[in-house]
Amino acid sequence: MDWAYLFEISLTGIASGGLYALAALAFVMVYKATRVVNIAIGEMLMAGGYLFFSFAAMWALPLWLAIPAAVLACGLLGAVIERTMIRPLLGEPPISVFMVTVGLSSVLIGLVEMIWTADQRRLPEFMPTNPIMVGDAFLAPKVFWGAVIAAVFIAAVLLVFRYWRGGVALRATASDQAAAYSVGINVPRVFSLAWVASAMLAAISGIIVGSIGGISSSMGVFGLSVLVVVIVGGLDSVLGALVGGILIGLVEALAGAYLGGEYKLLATFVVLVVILMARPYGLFGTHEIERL
Amino acid sequence: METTLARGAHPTAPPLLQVDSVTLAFGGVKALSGVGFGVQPGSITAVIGPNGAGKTSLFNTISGFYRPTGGSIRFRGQDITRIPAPQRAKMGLGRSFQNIALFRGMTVLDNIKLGRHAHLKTNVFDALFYLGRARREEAELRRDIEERIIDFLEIDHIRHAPVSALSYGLQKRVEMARALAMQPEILMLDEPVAGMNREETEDMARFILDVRAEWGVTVLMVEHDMGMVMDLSDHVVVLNFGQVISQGVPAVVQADPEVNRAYLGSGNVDELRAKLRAAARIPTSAGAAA
Amino acid sequence: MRIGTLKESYVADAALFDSRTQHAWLAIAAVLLVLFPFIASDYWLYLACLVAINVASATGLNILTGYTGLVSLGQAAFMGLGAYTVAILQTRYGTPMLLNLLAGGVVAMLGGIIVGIPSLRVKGLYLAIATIAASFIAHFLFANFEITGGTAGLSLSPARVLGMDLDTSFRLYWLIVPVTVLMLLGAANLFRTRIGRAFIAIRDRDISAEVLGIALLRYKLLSFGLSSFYAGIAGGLWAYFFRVVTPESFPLSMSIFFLAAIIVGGMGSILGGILGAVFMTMVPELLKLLVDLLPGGASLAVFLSPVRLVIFGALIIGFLVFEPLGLAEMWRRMRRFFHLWPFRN
Amino acid sequence: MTQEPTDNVLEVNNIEVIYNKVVQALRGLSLAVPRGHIVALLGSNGAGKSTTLKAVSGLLPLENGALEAGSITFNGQSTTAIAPQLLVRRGLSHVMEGRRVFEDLTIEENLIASTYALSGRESAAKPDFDLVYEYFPRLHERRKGLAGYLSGGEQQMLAIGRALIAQPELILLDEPSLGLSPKLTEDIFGIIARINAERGTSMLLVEQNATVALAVAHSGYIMENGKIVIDGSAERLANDPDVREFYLGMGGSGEAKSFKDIKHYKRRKRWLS
Amino acid sequence: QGAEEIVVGGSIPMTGVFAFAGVGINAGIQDYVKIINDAGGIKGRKVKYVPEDTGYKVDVSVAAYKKITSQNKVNLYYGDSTGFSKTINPELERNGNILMAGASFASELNDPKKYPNQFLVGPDYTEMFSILLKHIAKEKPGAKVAFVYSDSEFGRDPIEKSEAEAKRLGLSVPIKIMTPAGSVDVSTEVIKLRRAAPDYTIFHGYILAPIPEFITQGKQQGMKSKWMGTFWTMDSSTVMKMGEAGDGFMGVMPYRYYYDTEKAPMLEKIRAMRPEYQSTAYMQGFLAAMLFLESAKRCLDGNKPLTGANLKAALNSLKDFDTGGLIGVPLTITGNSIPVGRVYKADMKAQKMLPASDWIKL
Ligand SMILES: Nc1ncnc2c1ncn2[C@@H]1O[C@H](COP(=O)(O)OP(=O)(O)OP(=O)(O)O)[C@@H](O)[C@H]1O
Ligand SMILES: Nc1ncnc2c1ncn2[C@@H]1O[C@H](COP(=O)(O)OP(=O)(O)OP(=O)(O)O)[C@@H](O)[C@H]1O
Ligand SMILES: [Mg+2]
Ligand SMILES: [Mg+2]
Repeated sequence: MDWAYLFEISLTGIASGGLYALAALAFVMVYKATRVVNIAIGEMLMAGGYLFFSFAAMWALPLWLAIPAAVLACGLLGAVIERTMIRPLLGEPPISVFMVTVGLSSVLIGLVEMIWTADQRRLPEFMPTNPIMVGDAFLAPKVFWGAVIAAVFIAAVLLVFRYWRGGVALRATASDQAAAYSVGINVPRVFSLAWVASAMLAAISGIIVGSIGGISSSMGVFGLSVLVVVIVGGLDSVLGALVGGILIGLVEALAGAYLGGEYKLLATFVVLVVILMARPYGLFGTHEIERL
Repeated sequence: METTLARGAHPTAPPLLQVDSVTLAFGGVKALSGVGFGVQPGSITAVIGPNGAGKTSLFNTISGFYRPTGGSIRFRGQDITRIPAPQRAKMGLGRSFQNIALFRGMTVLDNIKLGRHAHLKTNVFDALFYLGRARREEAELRRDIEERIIDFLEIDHIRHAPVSALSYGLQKRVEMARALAMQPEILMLDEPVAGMNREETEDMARFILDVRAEWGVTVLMVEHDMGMVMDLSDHVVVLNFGQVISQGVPAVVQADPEVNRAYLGSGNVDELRAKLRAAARIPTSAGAAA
Repeated sequence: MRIGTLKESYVADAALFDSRTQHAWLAIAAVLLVLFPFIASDYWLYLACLVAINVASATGLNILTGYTGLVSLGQAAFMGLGAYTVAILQTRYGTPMLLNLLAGGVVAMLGGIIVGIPSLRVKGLYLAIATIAASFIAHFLFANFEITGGTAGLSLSPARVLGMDLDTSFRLYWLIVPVTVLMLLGAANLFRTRIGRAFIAIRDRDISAEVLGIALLRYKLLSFGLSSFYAGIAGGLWAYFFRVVTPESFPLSMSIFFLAAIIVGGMGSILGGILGAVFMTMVPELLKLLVDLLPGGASLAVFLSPVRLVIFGALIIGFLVFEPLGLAEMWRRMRRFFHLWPFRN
Repeated sequence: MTQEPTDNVLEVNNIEVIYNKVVQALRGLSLAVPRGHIVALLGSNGAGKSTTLKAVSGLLPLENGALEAGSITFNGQSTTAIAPQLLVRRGLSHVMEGRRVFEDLTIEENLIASTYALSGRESAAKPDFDLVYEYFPRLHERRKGLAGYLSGGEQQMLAIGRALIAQPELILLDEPSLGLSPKLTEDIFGIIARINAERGTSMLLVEQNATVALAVAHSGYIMENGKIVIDGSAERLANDPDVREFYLGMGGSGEAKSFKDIKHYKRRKRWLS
Repeated sequence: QGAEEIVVGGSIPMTGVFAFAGVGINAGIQDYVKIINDAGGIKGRKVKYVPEDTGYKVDVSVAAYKKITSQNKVNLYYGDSTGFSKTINPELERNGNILMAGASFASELNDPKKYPNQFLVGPDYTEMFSILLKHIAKEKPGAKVAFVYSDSEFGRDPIEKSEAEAKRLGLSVPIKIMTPAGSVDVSTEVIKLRRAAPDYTIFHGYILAPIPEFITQGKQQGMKSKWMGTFWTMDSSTVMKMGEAGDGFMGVMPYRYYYDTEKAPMLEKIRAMRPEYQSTAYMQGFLAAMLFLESAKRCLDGNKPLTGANLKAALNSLKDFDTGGLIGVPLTITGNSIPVGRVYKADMKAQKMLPASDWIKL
């Protein structure tokens, strides 16, 4: 057994799991408040990546301006999506809303191809390029810094949910919209907030992911891994997003290293199924209360 | 089986349903502990008790939705404790639900037909081709339901309506119809008249009496309407904190001081009104002090 | 009560098509289906076959998702199982076509039943995403085995029936459309019986269904099995139609396509499955025709192509926002409007 | 606070409600709730009682219902243009039919969620959880537990408790006794009366148990088929022969009827003629 | 009869993952057809080009084929993917009147027996590898060559045969890394690659991502490998997007680049028609059209009807055919492919791809 190799691989896996976790967090925000499974999460990332690309590469804004601008613009996009597509479906079955997000992903891809064409593009380099060495193990700097940023945001969100009553409002809305109205919660606001926050997180995540792998109109497939992560962690759990992200990152890395690339997805899905059989609501998801 | 037959000679018939020291726990919460009672064939037996006493849990245990952590349930002398729920339905345990559990995507008629599910024999091939058995069976079922159940419960005008558009009272009646379609030997009704006014309650009471009289079905019900429970039942079982605290004929139970304390309250409007007036006079500061 | 639906017996009341108007419409549809191949161009015939295959598969998914409430994103994988089974039997053993199709259905059904096993514990969207696993596992199997031809896949010779090669859309039409019609009838029949009712009950409230006498696991697996049997047959038809199967022929996006079809069409309605599959298959083509009509033609096409993606997505969204019950509901409303038109009795 | 007995906190005039653009549930219904009073609204299943309350609190659109005609004023202001959550913040709380607690939240979190009703209130009152726990000690015991696992009665307490947090001027109560034991029904109604007496909170009370409803109410309305058919003081209603027969279950001579002797045919209600 | 149009149909991926190429291909075919028509067509017959967008989906692509063929008497057809080429092949054989080429360079299609009415507009993927390996063997005999490829039909296509070819040329293949489709983060793979310490790394089955990340991380980890790619990666604008990482990136290219100044009259024509840069996909489409119409011309010259077999025979009759410099050497097409190519190398300062070898013929 080559322990150094194992260590290096695991380290990388954990760090890249951080990227999953951040995108998963964006997903969880929306689910937690609105019970919407946003299958277009990958495309939201893409939108964030392209907005950043426009601001930084096409309009040549400085980075400290381009990043917040992209994040805000993406937040605005989230607000528009919520207002035009999600809110009209308040009270419809979750599967309908799920399908709306399928339509959304098609719209977003089309828009990206219209505005920026279908070419693959590279984002400007903005992260430190000095390799990160942990002992003898090498960690790609972008992945490392991406993971650090992800960790900061997840910690922030965890704190917010712990100490801010808005977290309760979010969950209350998800639990029963009519009842939420009846206790004075501004349900439409909660919806907007959740989508805006989610879109902003997606933008950050998209900028990081895009700066590693480039951006293209098919970048949305990243969303698939994110779905696996949130299912493993539990659809409505912030902590689950973190743990699930790291777990899936690790599994992918180990499967890729020891079994080969074709086993990466297979391994993650096997892990997914095994975890679901043992815990049907993911590692930390809320159990549905079933009483006759 | 032999013991049942042997005891058949006794003046009281052997119970149709026998619950023996049944215990049920959810994590730390003990919903039932050592519950035991019998239901005589042809009787109307009521289970009453404060909210959270475990009545619905008891029903769920009898119909097989929950596995008891201890004790046994015997039906027609046979131990059914380990038999899965669908099988029990087939054996003749029919029931309705406290929080209406109609299938909202089906019409009233289909909901009722569904009750018969366990007694039908159509398999997938019959169903796909809809020949022979499937066709005959469906026609037969349809006639039976129309003539025996829908007419009986006076719901012919709504048979094709989707259940979601019905008012609460009618939904309760459809629930009862579905339970009857299960061809039960024992009909378990969980709060059949909750949410009904006096007039509708009277209608339901009449149905329950008629079901027993005309079909010979044994009734086991949970109900909080004391007027109805006391008037209709032959036997009343009182649960509190998952334990039977009293049982017997209505008059006995009604006289039990513990039942009165835990469950019944005053029951008298004038008394209640006086109490309310008294309550209303409590000074406002009491709230602030606590 | 509407005129034209007055029933004389319970049997008539339970019939699939209950009014004379409906019978007339049905007869017209049947005649059209028979005449169609003789008047349509190769292009429209091709689309008709493709639509029919998609209708069959969408109907299968509708049984599972629309009627039983188990959302699945594995339909394409089951189609793949059917298609590969047919391809292997056809290329290796040269067994007769109908047998191959049936085998394709059965293999897919077994796959479906295996995938369905977690459904007793895993519910709702958790289950939906777990079924994505089926897609990937199937893809892995297809891509990495000798018998499936690896990434290059398998090429089939045309199906032979009575000494005739089914190698044109015209000939395949006479295989694909009747099979699809049969499967549709089967599905419609299913929901007149206790099995269909049990599925709907499970969708509406599975735990109470259990207490009412429905063995949950059995029926959930049955639904998975039936649905993937449909997918398997559709996949088999697909294999005979395209005559090449590769691991990339049945991507996840195809599963999403079917889900979209039944949702746009109307879940829990046979008609909805049909309308949805027709709609989803035809809209991209119709949008292209529309672009062709615009002045500028080919050069405009380059620019307008992504616009089509946007319109396609917007249509899905629009439908759900304005008509969440789907095309079938719109159809019903229209029918109520003209309910006897034009056949008065 | 100036309290004039003729001052109505809620007035509903001639409203019509249609569900799904087809089902008409209310046909020109009018009623008023005088400030500081408990007003009972009785009626058979499907009469439109819950619909009336939803129309007042603005929750109709969530169920595809629409207020097609008529007006509703709360404290003299028309409510039709006010978002439901803002109505709550102005002091109109609705305890919905079927309890509707947030099942995935603990009892305490249910109450916290309710504090949103206080935001934007000028009086900037602090949420008073102790008040709720004082009325309902049982809730205090289980405050860390998930609301979904409470028994029916406890959930009802929580629903009323949630409304109390909002420090409302008017509470709309939809069948608070549904599924509660006789004793608990009495207790809850005792508390309703106490809240009314101690805090001057007005209430519009929908209830099937006419006996207890008329015991606490100052006045009442009886509705059928989307319209009011009788109204008057609680005493007057309790003495109306039809009310006695159909709502209170008393025979012609005033004694309680037994359920065992119910006839298969029925006397027609006079208000239906 | 003489005035009847010659029809070139096309399933072109103008949307979807392959749109970047489809747009160029479309323009290339269009331009060459225009050149011919402006010159009066072929023996007086005008050429009509009928494209249809496919979104790079096989079923849509087949629908496009059916639509175009049922509305036109098609002689030549451009297909968008390997899947399509394989799916449509029986139909082509049945139809018998069409010669087809396409965007696929799949080795499987390079088989005149199985695909008699099709050809590849360049070397197949295995041949591309062979050209690269030949170059490597000459530059550094006995070198270690790593293959990095995507888990797709496209990616896996040449790997097995090329490994054998490398052995034959005295090279070693210490590691083959397959990456799952759509993977973003490749750090684990880079670690694996670094440990194998190859002299050369050939990427295949990608357009751009994740190549730049591979190279960047590889360089950061001190790898000394040279980096190479195959046709679809090698468009100038694609390589230039790699930024710093792309400097020195090499790969096989069967055509000249738009801006090549070597003697190429056709390139000058193209530059005159389109003053801005045109991609290698454009060249591919342009050349496909050129070969299509050359075959048609030869058939008509020989008074043969335009059938698939005749067209293909005409194509195979090309001896030392001059492409106007699009390909640097005269063409002779014996089978289904054109096994010629040249290694180019990226020069980031000049923002150009510069030749790094002679034209290599297999
Ligand atoms: N699935 C469950 N998980 C945890 N606790 C449960 C569950 N079901 C019931 N309980 C608990 O068991 C106890 C008994 O509940 P049950 O519903 O049987 O009461 P009940 O007598 O029917 O009351 P009610 O009259 O209000 O309907 C309650 O304390 C309840 O919280
Ligand atoms: N969401 C809805 N969609 C369609 N119709 C509805 C809806 N809600 C209520 N209705 C109809 O409106 C009428 C009035 O219903 P409502 O719920 O107001 O009655 P209710 O008086 O509260 O009855 P109950 O005592 O049974 O609660 C009924 O006929 C009912 O069928
Ligand atoms: Mg109960
Ligand atoms: Mg109501």
